[in-house]
This record gives sequence, C-alpha cells and structure tokens, in this order.
Amino acid sequence: MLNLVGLILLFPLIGAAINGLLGKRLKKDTVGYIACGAIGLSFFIAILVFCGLVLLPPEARLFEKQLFNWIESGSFKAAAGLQVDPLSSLMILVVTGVGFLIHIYSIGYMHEDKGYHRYFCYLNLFTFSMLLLVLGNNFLLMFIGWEAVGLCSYLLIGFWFEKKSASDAAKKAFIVNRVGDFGFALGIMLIFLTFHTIDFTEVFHAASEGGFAVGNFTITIITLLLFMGATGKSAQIPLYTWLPDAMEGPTPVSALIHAATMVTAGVYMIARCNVLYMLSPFTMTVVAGIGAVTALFAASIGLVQNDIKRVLAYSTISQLGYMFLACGVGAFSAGVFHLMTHAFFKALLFLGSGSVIHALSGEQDMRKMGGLKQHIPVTYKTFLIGTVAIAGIPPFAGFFSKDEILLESLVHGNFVYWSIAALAAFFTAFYMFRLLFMTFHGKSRVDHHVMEHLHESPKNMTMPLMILAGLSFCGGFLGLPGASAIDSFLSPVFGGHGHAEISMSGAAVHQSEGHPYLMMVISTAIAVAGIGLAYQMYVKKPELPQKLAGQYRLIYKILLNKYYIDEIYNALFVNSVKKGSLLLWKRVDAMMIDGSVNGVARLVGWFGNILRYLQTGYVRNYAFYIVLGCIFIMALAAFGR
Amino acid sequence: MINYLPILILFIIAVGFAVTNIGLSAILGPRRPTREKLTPYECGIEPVGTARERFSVKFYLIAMLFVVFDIEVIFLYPWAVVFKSLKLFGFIEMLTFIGIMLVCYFYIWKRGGLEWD
Amino acid sequence: MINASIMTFNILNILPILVLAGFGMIVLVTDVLSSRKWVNRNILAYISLIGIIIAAVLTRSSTGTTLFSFNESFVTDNYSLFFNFIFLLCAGLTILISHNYIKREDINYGEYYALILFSTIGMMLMASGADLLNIYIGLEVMSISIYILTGFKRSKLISNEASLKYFLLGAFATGFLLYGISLTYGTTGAINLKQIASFIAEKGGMSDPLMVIGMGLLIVGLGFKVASVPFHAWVPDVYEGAPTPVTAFMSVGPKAAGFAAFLRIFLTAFGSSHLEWQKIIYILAILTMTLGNVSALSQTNIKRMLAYSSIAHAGYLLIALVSANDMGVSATLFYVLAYIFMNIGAFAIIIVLSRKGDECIQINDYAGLGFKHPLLAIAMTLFMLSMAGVPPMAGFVGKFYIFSAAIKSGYIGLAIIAVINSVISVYYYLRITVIMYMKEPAREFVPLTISPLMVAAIVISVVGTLQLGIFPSKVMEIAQRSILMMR
Amino acid sequence: MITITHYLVLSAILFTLGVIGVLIRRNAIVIFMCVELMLNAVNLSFVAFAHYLNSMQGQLFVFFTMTVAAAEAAVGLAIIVALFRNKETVNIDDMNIMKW
Repeated sequence: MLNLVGLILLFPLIGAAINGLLGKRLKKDTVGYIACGAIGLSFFIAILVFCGLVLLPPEARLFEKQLFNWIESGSFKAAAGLQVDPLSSLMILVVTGVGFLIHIYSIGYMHEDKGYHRYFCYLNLFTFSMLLLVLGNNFLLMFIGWEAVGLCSYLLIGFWFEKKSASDAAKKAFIVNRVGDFGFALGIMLIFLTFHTIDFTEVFHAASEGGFAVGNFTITIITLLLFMGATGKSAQIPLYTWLPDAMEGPTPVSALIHAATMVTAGVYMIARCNVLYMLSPFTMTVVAGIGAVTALFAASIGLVQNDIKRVLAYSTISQLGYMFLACGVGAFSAGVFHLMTHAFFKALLFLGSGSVIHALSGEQDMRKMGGLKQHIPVTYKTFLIGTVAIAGIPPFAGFFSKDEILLESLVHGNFVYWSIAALAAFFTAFYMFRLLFMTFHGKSRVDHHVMEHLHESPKNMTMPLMILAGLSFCGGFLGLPGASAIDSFLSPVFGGHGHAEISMSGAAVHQSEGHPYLMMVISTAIAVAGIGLAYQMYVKKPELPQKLAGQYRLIYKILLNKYYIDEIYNALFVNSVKKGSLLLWKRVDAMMIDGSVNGVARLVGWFGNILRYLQTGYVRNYAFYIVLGCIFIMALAAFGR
Repeated sequence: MINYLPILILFIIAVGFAVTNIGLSAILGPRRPTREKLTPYECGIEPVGTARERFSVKFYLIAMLFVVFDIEVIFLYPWAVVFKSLKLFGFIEMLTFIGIMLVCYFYIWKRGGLEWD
Repeated sequence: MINASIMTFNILNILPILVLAGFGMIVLVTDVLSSRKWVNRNILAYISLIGIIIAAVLTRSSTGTTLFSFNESFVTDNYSLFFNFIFLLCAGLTILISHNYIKREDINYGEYYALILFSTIGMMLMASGADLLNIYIGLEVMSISIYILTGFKRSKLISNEASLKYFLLGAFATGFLLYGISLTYGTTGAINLKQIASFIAEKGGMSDPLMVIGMGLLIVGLGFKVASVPFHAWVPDVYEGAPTPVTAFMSVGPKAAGFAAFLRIFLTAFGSSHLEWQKIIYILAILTMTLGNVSALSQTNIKRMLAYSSIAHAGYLLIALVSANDMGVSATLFYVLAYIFMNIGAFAIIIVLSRKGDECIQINDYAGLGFKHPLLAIAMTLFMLSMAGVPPMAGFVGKFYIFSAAIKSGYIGLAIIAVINSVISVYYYLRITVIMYMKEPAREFVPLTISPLMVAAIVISVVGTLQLGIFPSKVMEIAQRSILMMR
Repeated sequence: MITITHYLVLSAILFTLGVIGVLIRRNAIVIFMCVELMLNAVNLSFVAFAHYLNSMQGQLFVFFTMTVAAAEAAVGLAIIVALFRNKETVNIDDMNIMKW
C-alpha cells in the first residue's frame, strides 16, 4: 500500500492540469467535480498509505520511495524520492482531508466567480505543492514544494487582482516570503557543505552520529537560517506582516492556505529537523522565545480588530506562535498535535466566517453584524464549536493540544514561557468570544438591504462545516494526556535519538504525575475567565468596550493599529530610501516601472536606472568602455599579484 | 613587478606618441586657408560643380566584390610556392577552393551583383 | 612540415562542418534559381533543416573519440561534439522560429538561412579549434555572418543601426583579441594550445610579462563575444535592433561558442597558471551578473530585458570558468543547453505575439495574455521561471551545478553573490508572469497564426526545459563524459 | 641594429593610434579604417615574431587576418551603405535610436 504514495501527488497535479488547460471550455460543475475528485482520490490513497504505515511495527515505520535520480554530480546526489513516516503521513492526512472539505466548500462559495476554473486550478496546484513539501525526502524537494506553495499562495491572494489591495497584498506576501526563503536556501547550502548530502535520513543520521557537540556553531547557524525560512512562511515575528493582508484572497483560500496548511509548513520543517534543533540549545531558545512573543503579540492585536477575517488571521499567527513555542522547548509532538487540531478548528472558523460573509453579501466588518444566530443556525452552531475548541474548553480539540503546550512550556521551559502562553490563551478566549458575540449575538446591526438577502449557505458549504465541527470536537482525544496516541505514533520521528532531553511529553507527564491535572484546571480556568470577560463586555454591557477604549485610548490605538509595525517597516525600509534621495527621486520616478514599488526592490531598481545612463547609445562610449576594461584587466594582470 | 616596467614605459610611449602627434598637429599646424587652398584641386583647373557629388552606390558594390575576390588570391601564392611538394593532393585542394569561388561567382552573377543597371 | 600536414589530413573529422557548408551553398544557389517556376523559396528552410539534421547525425556518430587532425589544429572530442550539438540545436530552433517571421517581414531571402548555417560553421570551428588560428577563423566566420543577420531588415533604420554598432565594436574587439593572440604566439612560440601549455609548464608559469598582457587581451576579445561587463555595452542595443529570431540566435549561439573557446583556451593553454586569470574573471563575473540583473529590473522593452538577462547569464557562466574544475566545465555544457531551450522558447513566444510592423515588445503588451492565450502564457511562464532558476526547471539545475562547482573550488563568496543575484533576477522574470496573469489586457489581441514549425519549436523548448529540470542526470552524465577527454 | 623590440614598439604605437582613432573619430568609415589600422599593427607584430622565432605560423596567421579583414571590409561597407540609404549620414553620433 505504501507504494501508492506517488499517486497522492499525481491526482492533484492532473486535476490542476485539466482545469488549467481545458477549464475554460468545461462546464462549471465539471471543473468542480474534477478538482474535488482529484483531492478526494488523493485523500483516499493517503488513508491507505496511513493504514499501511500503521500496520508496520513502530520502529520500521519509515518508507522511502525513490522516484529517480534527480541531480547527480560528483559526490553530490539528490534523488527525487518520497518519504512516508509517522510525521509526513499525519501531514498528508491533514492536507488532503482538510483540503478535500475546503474544495467542496469552494464549489458553493466560488460559484458566481468568473475565474472559477482558474481558482480550482490554483487550488489543486497548491495541494500538489504542499504534498510535495511534506512528502519530499530531501531538503531540495522540500524547498521546491516550499517555493511552489509560496507561488500558489501568491496567485491565490491576488486572485481578485482587479482590486488593488489584493494585488498589493499578494506582492507583499511574496516579497516578505522571499526574505525568509533566502535564509532557507542558505541553510540548505550550509547543510550540504557540512554533511555533503541533503537527504533527510542521511543528514539526520550524520548529525546524531557524527560527533557534533551540542551547541555546535555550524549547526546553530544552519538551524537559525532554517528558522528564518520558517518565520517567513509561518508568519512569525518579524516577518508576519503579510498574513493579515493575505486575507484579501477568497475565504476558502484563507482557510486552506493561510490557516490549515501552508503556514504550518514552518512548524513541519522544524519538527522534521528536530535532530538538528536538539543540537543547538541557542536556536531552541530563539524559536521558543519568538514563538511565545508572537503568540502574545498577535493575540493582543486580535483583541480590538473589527474585520472578522483579520481577527482570525491574528489568531492564526498567535496559534502558530504556540506551535513554535512547543518546538522550541523540545515538545515537537505537542507542536504537531496542535498543528493538527488547529487545522481542524481554524479551517472551521474560516469557513464559518466565509459562510457569514456569504450570507451578508460580502460584509466583513463585525460592527455591521450581530444577532445572526437565528438566521444562519448551522453556521452558528458549528462556529460555536470551533470557538470553544480554540478557546480551550475541555473536551474540545483545542483544549488538549494547547494544554499540552502550556504544560511542556512549564516543564521543559520556564515560568516566563508559561505565563506568556497563559496570558495569550486568556486573550485568545476573549477575542474569539468577542467575535462570536459581536457576530451572532446581541442586536442586529446589519444593513437593511443586506438583511433581505440574508440566507443560510447551501448544503455543499454547510456539510464541510459540520464535518470539521465533528473533528474539532473529537480530534483532541488522539492526544489525551498520559495516553496520547499522537505522542506514541510520532515517537519514532522525535524520540530514539539517544538524547536524554528529548524524553518526550509522554514521559514528562509520567514524571510529574500530579502536575497535569492541576494544569488542566488552571488552563480551563483561564479560558473560562476570558470567555466570561467577553460575555460581560459584549453581551451584558455592550457600552463597556467603548468606555474602555476611551479610557485607555493610547493602548487601544496602538492595538488597533497593530503596534504600527507596518508603518515602522515602511518608515525603515521604504521611506528612508525615499527621503534620502527625494530630489533624484522625482526625476527617476517617472521612469520607474510600476512594479517595483517595494522597499528593497525599489532600491535595486533605482540602481538599475542609474546604470541605464551608462547605456548612452553611442558607439564611441561603448568602445571607450572596452578600452577602460582592457586597461583594468591589464592593471589587474600585471600589478595585481 | 619590475618586469612590467618596460611594458608600462612602452605603454606610456605608445599613448604619448599618439597623443603628442595628434595634439601637435592640431596646435602647431599653420592654418592659413586661402580660397585656392580650399578648392578640391590646387592644380589650377577650376572645379566644376561640387566634389561632394553623389555617385552611384553600385561603385561600392563593385568595390566590395573586388576586395573579396582580390583577397582570395592571397591563398594562391603560398600554394604556388610549394605546389610541387604538395603534388596531386594540393592540386585537388586548390581545385576545391576555386570551385567554391565559382559557386560564389555564380551566386553573385545570378543575384545581379554584376549588372550595372 | 608540409608533408606532416598531409599525413594528418582527415576529412572525416570535419564532415559535419563540410555538410553544413555544402548545404549553405545549396541554399544560396537554390535561392538565386528560385525565380524559376520549379523552385519554391519556402523549401529553403527545409533544406537547411535537413542539412542541420545530417550534420547532427554525423556529429553523434563520432562521439567517444579524441582525434586530432590538420596538423593538430583541429580536435574532435566529446567536448567539441557536445558543443557542436548545441550549436546545431540552436540553429535548428532558430530556423523553426524564423520561417514565418521573415516571410511576414518581407525579408525572405535565401541568404538568411545560408548565413545561419555559415555562422554555425564558425561556432563549430571555435569549439573544435585546437589552435588559436582555428578559433580566430571560427570566431570571424561566426561574427561576420551575424553582423549581416543583424542588419537583415535593410529598410529598417533600427536594424541598420544595430548592425553597424555590432560591426564596429565587434571589429574593434577583434583587434584586441588578435593582439592577444600575437603576443601569446610571440612569447610562447606556438599557436597550438597544447604547445602553449607545455611551454608554460616548462617555464614554470607565466614568467614573461608580455605573455600575461597577451592573456589579458584574449580575455578582452572573448569577453566581448560572451558579453561580459564591461564589454557588454553593445548587447542591449544590438538585441533590440536585430530581427527577433536573429536576436534569439545570437543570444545563445555566439555566447555558447564564446564560452567553448574561452574554456578551451584558458583551461588547456593557460590551465597550469590559472591563478593568473582566475582573479580577473572573478571580478568580471561579479560585475557581469550584478550589472546584468540590476539593469534588467528597469527595462520596459522585453527584448532589452532579455538582453540584460543574457548578460547576467553570461555572468553565471563565468563563475563556471572561474572555478576551473571538471565540474565547472560540465556545468557550463549543461547550462548552455538549458539556456538554449528557455531563451529561444521565450523569443519564440515574442515572435508569435508580434505582427508585421508591430513588434509588440513592450512588457505591458503582455498584460492579460494569461486569459487570452493560456497555452502561450503557460509556456512563457515556464521559460521565465526557468531563467529565474526556480526548480524544477532546467535553469535551476544548471545554476545549481554552476554554484556547486564554484563552492567545490572554494569560491563560496562568489556563490553567495550569485545566489543573491538570482534572487534579484526572480523579480523581473516574474514581473512578466504577473503582468500576463494579473493585469487587464491593455490592447486587443488579434487572432494569432502559428505555423506548425513554430509550434514544433515551442514544444521542443518546453519539453527541453522540463526534461532538463526534472531528469537532468542523463544529460549531465554526457556532459561529464565530455570533459574527460579535454586534457 | 633593428631588434624585435623596435618592431613591437612600432606595432604598439600603431595599435594605440588605431584605438584612439576609434574613440575620437565620428565618421563610421574612418572608424572602420582605424580598426583596420589596429589589425595591421597586429599583422606587423605577427610578422616580426615569425621572423624572430623563425616559425611560419605567424605569417600564416597574417594571411588569414588579411582575408578576414577584407571580408569584414566588404560587410562593413555594405552595412554602412545600407544605413546611409535610410539615414543619409555616416556620422555615428547621429546613431542612437536605441539606448537605455
């Protein structure tokens, strides 16, 4: 059964090809069936592969399928191969499963769009790329997938490119990600230089057996560079700014790419490279620190946002921060567990918000919602489940995974991590219920015209919601504290390297028997407190938020403006360049191509324009360059040694 | 390094010589133009019309063809010098060469390169 | 001495060249006879293609051997054969994309095809030359043919001007090259590359300053042909002015030939004293890449943009030369092959979209192409991504080989600069893709007429780009075998 | 006694004159003549070297250089004529439609 793994990749690719090439001539229904069928088949095969893996004894659960020798030169070999192990099999299930539901949802959501086939082509292509990223058995294939998902995300954010904000957001996402990718690429190069191979198995084997001391400098640099890539893709400080803007894309895209799958690629990558990360305590501290700070930072911004999708976007950043915190303290399986449950409930929340937006004919501002409970009951119920899950109320999925992370951050980290994470959890409960109350409860603030068209979404949109709600409810039982199926399933990937510190969470729970139950109570209390506060402020006394905002004007403004980070970045990278050359700028600006509007690119483009003036068009000048070059070479040859 | 001193000197001499001469002729050269001097011919015959007369571009064409065919003769000389020792091989070789020239000639002829009007 | 030359006379070794020359003359003669009823001008393209295919088959048949002929002035080894194959491929693709274009632009003369064949001969001579004389003659045969091809649209001022610029600067640079050859000859007493190498080895390095100067002048001359900064200034102007298929041809063919000669001369003749020239090429490589990429950013004309991009690609190839190891040589072979597919492919798309009297070469003319002609847009995207070095296209693998060759020789700094450069390049290549997919069409697209030959060219390019990107190991193996025979 | 050095110096001077001519002249034909001067300067050095080294290869090279120069002259003249027909000038300073 494991041999079928290639098919998982093949189906989405075929789907993308058919829809991309012939989509225009096909009927809308056919396009939808092809796209969903492709992912559905892929999901089916993924289940088969997963079963095949489970049937093997735990220590043999590593299957590599060599496709062909991709690049071979001298000592360097890169075979294109797929790797199925507990980690990647879990990931493909999440990607194809959640992806399948979102494809079905999209049929309803995108039905009126004129770019229907284009949309499904991109979506299938994205699924293919994401699967490639997950299944690749070496860094290069992973990098290809990494770049390809970036490209698809770019295409999908800018899907409604007629809107300037959409194409700007797409550009921003692309450029910010480039910064991270640059680090990732350098990291891969350094890995090749250090280990002379880029194959996962060989690299990790060499790293654990090769006598690298803990804290080895090279490994630290490698892991930091890889983490730089992860901060770009997974929207962590300082490269997170693109994700909120990415909400310009269609909502199912936000659900699939910017919540459930692509943004978790960074977490996946770090989990995959856990051997390397364990060798570098410094990097681990950086990862945990940035994760914790991002979790709190994004959650605090989420407190006051009014756009329903932006709240969810900041919530995503914050939850990703949790995952990095877990990885940073060595609790990789807790991170992956949270990745999985997060995929369920965040996809649910995004799709639910999409359903709300759909019902309100495109309205996204929560101040213009309210009282929708009766009008769209299915959406409300499922959304409620998702909200409870993310807030961390037992026995919903989010509770178990978040609780595990909180516990690990205390056991393997320190009290600071724990308190930051706990505060962020409080914020999370608060802003999520704020969202719920503002949208579904209270008095309706909906526009009259919109009110007339208010309707529950069609079956093909509510079905995925219900299934995801089910998963959000019961997904957590896979990771019951003390008897975690996830932990034991993933342990071949994360354990068994002979490092004492990596005694994984399962063991940690056993060590501190009394702890977990107390912790569970505390974290539930935190969540309940957040919910209670939200209830107080938005249901009981709706005038309170206004008053508070008035009282703490400064804080409110800072939060509302997202700590002015976008402005600061603009001032640092864009404006300093602009102001420094204001005089020259006016002349140059007319000739600038409209594409290079962004900071660094603009700077380079500016040089390009200067260089253009060298190209005078006169033969005589060109000949003069040749002579100059000749003299330069002579000088270098004669006197340069 | 010291090896390069002569080269540097040579370089300076070469540039210096060229620049000096061009400069000198520009500075020192007496410029006393008279009407006679500015006429195209100073031999006493009054010029008829302007010397910058357009002449047919066909002259250029002929000149080009001449230059190309003329220069091919250059290869006949060395061949003629060692003709005896090259024997039959050299003869065939040269026949091939001439043959190619004939193809070119045929091409030019048929293209109309040799027609005056 | 003369007898010796007869002894080593071996006509079989130059058979592909002779075939091409023969077909070139057949094309010329057929063309002048085409005023008659029984000859149709349209067959000229097919005649030339047949000639190229025959030459390619002959080239293929002699692989695996190393033969010196004509008094050791001509060498047939895997290296030259690989390059010959590249030139033939390039010429063949060019003819495929030219056929309709020259008919449409009213420049359908037989000389066009003949000149392409003749310049291919020049390139093949350059790659197979084992002495400086052969390389020089090859270079001139190639260049002179291309001077004419550049100015082939006689009635268009832009074409005339490009041709004159190219001609004057080309002749000027040839002067430097020739002086370099002369000094090398004078100081080593030989024009044969192997003899030069053994002379230098005997002396234990480049003791004579004149020899170093000669080598420097050779770099100038060859640097002009491969469009290395600061000898690159002609490239944008000439590329813009030349007829588009000719631009496609000269952006790959002469460049490949230049590198063939560059590598052969510097690794064979000056191989033992590589420290002398590596530092020069090192600086040239950095300048070339950076200037090419940075200048390309601000171009609005796609032909000029591709011209700067071709300068940047020359920079990458110079890295392979700097690394001066076997891997660098095989990487060059691979990269040039990949470059042919992606570059000629891109130019093919430009030609398809252009119309008589309207070249359609502003980048904004491509707005909305993605919706109107999705297949063309996909092909163009593919070529752009490949040139940007995005996996899994051919360009990525080529860059990868080159950069790892540099790292292998210890030039890690150079590799990093190259990586930064290719990141910059992504920006302008992707801009075209973005404009194709994310902008409303600025103009009407008239229905396109694509000839079967053009379709063949685009399909070959697409397949080549993907094939080399996804399954590169086969070709790389051949490339690696092509260098073993060199020394 | 005239040594090889004398020839080399002469050839270097001629070459430099050619280069400077290319740089400062405006008439395309004159520029091309300057290029020819450069080539002939090189020819001189070739012949001198050939004599000095007592080897034929230098002279061989000169033969080919001359042929190539003639071919270049023909092509160059043709290009200049074609340009003159369209533009009525051979002044290279007038030729910059393409720049930047």
